[in-house]
Amino acid sequence: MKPTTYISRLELGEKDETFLDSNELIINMGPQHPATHGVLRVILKLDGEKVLGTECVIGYLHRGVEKIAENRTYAMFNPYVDRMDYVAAVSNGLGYCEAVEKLLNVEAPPRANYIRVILAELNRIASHQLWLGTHALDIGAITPLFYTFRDREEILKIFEKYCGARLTTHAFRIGGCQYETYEGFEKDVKKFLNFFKPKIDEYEELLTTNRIWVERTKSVGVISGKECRALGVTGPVLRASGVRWDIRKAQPYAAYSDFQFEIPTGQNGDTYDRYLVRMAEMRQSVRIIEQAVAGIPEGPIMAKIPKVLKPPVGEIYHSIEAPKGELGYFVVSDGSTQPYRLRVRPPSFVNLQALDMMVRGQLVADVIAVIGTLDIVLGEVDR
Amino acid sequence: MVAKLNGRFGSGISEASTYLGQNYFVVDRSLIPEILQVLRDQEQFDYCVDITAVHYPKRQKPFDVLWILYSFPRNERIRVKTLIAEGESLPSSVPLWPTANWLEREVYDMFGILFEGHPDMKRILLPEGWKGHPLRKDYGIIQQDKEWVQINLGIESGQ
Amino acid sequence: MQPVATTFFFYLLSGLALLGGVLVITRKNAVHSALALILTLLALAGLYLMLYAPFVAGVQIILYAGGIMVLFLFVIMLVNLERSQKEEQFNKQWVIGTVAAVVTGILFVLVFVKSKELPNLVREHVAQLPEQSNTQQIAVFLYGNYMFTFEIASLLLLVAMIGAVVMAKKRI
Amino acid sequence: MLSYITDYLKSNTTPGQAGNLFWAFVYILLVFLGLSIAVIAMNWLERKILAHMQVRLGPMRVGPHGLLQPIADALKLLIKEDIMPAEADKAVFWTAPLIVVITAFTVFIVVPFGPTHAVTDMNIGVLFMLGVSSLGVLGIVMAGWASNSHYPLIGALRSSAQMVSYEIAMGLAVVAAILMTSLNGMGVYGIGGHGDGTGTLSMIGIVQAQQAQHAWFIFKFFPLGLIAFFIFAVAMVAETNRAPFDLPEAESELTAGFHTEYSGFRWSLFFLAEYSAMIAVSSIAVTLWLGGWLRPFPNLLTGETWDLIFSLFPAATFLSLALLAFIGTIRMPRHSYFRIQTLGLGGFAALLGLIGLILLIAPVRDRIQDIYWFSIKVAGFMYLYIWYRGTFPRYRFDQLMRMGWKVLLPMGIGVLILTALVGVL
Repeated sequence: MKPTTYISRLELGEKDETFLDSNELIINMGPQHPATHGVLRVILKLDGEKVLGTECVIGYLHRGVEKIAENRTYAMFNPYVDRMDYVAAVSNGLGYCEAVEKLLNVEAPPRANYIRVILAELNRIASHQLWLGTHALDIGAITPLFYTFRDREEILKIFEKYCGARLTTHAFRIGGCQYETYEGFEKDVKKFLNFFKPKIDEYEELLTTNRIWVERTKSVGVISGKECRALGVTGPVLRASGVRWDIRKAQPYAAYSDFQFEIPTGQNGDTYDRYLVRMAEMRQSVRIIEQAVAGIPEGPIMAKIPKVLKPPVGEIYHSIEAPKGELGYFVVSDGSTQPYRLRVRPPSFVNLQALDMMVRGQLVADVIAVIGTLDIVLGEVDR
Repeated sequence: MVAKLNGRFGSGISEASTYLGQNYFVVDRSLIPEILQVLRDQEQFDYCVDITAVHYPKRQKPFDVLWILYSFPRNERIRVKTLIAEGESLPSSVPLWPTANWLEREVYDMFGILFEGHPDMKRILLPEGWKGHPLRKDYGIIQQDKEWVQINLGIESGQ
Repeated sequence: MQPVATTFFFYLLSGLALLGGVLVITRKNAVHSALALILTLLALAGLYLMLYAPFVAGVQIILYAGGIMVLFLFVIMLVNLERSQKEEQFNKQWVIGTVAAVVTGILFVLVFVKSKELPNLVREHVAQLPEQSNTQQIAVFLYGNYMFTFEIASLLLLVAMIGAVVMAKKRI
Repeated sequence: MLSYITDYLKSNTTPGQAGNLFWAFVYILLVFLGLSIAVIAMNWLERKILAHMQVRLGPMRVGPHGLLQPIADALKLLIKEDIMPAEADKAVFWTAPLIVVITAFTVFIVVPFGPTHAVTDMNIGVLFMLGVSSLGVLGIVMAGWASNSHYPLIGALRSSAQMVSYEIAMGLAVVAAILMTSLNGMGVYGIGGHGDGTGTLSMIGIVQAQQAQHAWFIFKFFPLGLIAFFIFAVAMVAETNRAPFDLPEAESELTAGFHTEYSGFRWSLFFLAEYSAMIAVSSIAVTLWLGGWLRPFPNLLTGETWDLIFSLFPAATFLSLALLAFIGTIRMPRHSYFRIQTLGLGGFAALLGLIGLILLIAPVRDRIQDIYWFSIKVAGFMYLYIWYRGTFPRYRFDQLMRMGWKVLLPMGIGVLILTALVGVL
């Protein structure tokens, strides 16, 4: 038996037999490629440098997270969700804990919610920093990567001090938080905010008015608000297209209804706007954290929940605003200690689908820029 | 909205209720294309959040297929659920929401439910040529397509 | 500067030029042909140098080898080569080709033999340029004596260029 | 035989012109040696400077401050397995790096490090440099095609299109500079008694023209010279495939572009060629616009005292470098683990100091001055190259082409015409 080979619909097209026009090229980008942010494989059909069509081949990092969930108890599955979007592990954990809490019909105490918000927003900043560094690297600016990594380090230090882990934090538990904040947590966060605010200006100084950066990103990968909705694209990509929609505002969860913040939006829906939106989002996150640190209430950090979690029979869909977009958990309980079915609605997976639409008719270099601007994490795409 | 839909489709909607503040319908399979169309065009559910399925092997119609929809103007979510039997297929909703493309492919990949009229119905996360659909309850957690692994990866076992 | 081993270099360069020329027409792969053509052009540039015409040699390298041949290669790489590789290299008109080649060869030999009898026919009409200021002399000739001819030639090239653009471009 | 060697020393021309094969050979060796050292130093400097721009340290392990890192890299590349793709066109794959490296080195025979410090002075010097360096693109195209793989092919296509386009703008800027050698009857040959007012293409002649006109061409007909220089400075970055014009080897798009399939020694040849090509084009820029080997402020700071002060610069540079290395030696940790490194750095400091002291001797001082100023100017360009790389994102292909054809080319034509006009008036 022969090995199975992947047949792309791009390869099935009619072969052009004319003499001078026969320069259509099928290029296989990835799964090992410096700019695909992991093991994404994109099959490109090119006319010279122009992209005629793309097809994403994913699944190289598929670990069957949803299947694992069906074989673990609710509490045991909690650390697994960190491994999906590993650059925003806190958000994953937040979404999962809140979904199960909803199913159990319990609510985390206010102090826990505030801690959750602080950590989730710090994680949003970290995620956007990583995005900025790699996106700039893809477009050819190698320096911002090191700047963002230097500053992201400070966030990871706070995570480490809080829960002992830097990347896959497993910071929250169903029903609240496991750990009380450590001595000096608030001081550390404030120190970081004061340190970080001028750094955003530094990033912007490097890129925002840089001629080449603007030329490389303006009108690249344009997607309108309507197309975003049709394609299910959420997060900063949707907001850059002018749709003022953020789950933190639309359907507030955790303690987000307590805070004043704005939803930054763009107008053109191009790569440059998405860059600006994410930069503005970092500033808004700083604003949220400032308020949360100032107003963090005293009290318990864990709700009263039974030792063995047995949610009543039923289904629940809960979604949060992860750094990449709407991260949803659909949990079906059959009354046992294990989820009967757990479905993750990953933002990266759905956003990646827009790639084909966004790069058609543009150049190879734009494919790189668009993959970067979609901010996908393959761990989440493949699960 | 529920009343309006009830009046229009009558007995097709076997259940319309709320659990923990989330609305859902259970709809007959034959009504699916129509009700989705109505929800999108008349009730402004312009964003298809997710399409997924649940497997209940002991039931006569073992699959729940769900559409989770969201309406931007109404800021409201809704779940549409239908029950289908083994081997039964569903109409694809790609014409309604292009985002359904990959979501339906994933449902096919994981459960083996076919969607008619889908532009490119093939596996998405698992490799082409893999046998079995892992999210079915009868597919064990350590089960794998040994033959595929041996041929394509050249190793005895993937575990 | 005194020339060194003139004869040796002449035969070397001529040999290379001939070899390149033969390779151009015998290679099946169009890219190989183009590379052989570059060899010929470079060898010719060397011959120009030996004729104390460094400017011509430089122009030969920069324009032909560095510019035109790169564009040739560019086009060859873009088009589909598989078909041209399968095609018959020497087609049916080899009889006419041979006759033409023989006639031209005889002509060359005749000129070579007779040139001794036609006194100074060639030598008189080749401008003898000093090596040191060869480039300057060319400039003086080109922009002084032959200014008008030069401008007409450039105009012709411009016309040809615009024509090529008009023909190649589907829409302007 | 001996007189054959010593006679040259009394003459006042380059060995090539004097027809002295022995000294020409010696000069070639010297240039080759200097170039190799320069490439090695560039490798270390680029990594170090780039690292410091990016808030990191760069190589620190091999030798003090990673000074021996380039040597370690070179060794690694030499003993690395040499891989040739099975589907590659063997002969072309084999020759491509050779062509690239040979053309990159050949151009240096006309580079004037001083009035007599060149292998030879060609009548068509600039043309020779541009022509031979334009042959380098052939090697790149061959490498891309012979690899028989998509990424190298696209890299080669990009490279050929880019180089051919930018050569035109570059050529126009060069012509504008050459025009300046001949204007107002001030051409070298005009001064030398030929009286026909023609300019020169000879590299040495161009610098001598700047000397005779008492103006570096960058300041000539202000701002025309500056614009021409700017055009050249942009085009030369594009010619050498460096950031922000590094599309043929755009890492994030084409993995490594035309040399994706190359490894080990063959790859190092490309690397070597890239850096020597950078030095070569910088030399052209220095010769044409920045007065070649002439010292700065020739008009402002005249007189013997200033001459003496400027002639002390090379020694001062080496001595301060030695001082820097010496301070580094003192500040090395006293731990026995660092003993060898400390000794090495101390030795390096001593070597630098010794060179500095030798440069203080009067006859050496006078002879080395030209080379020093030339190298310093080229080094400035090298630093710019690194700086660009640390700062700029990469251009997209259509933007690159637009820049070449729609911005630089019209500018070049304009500058050329204006220079001619201003010169005649």
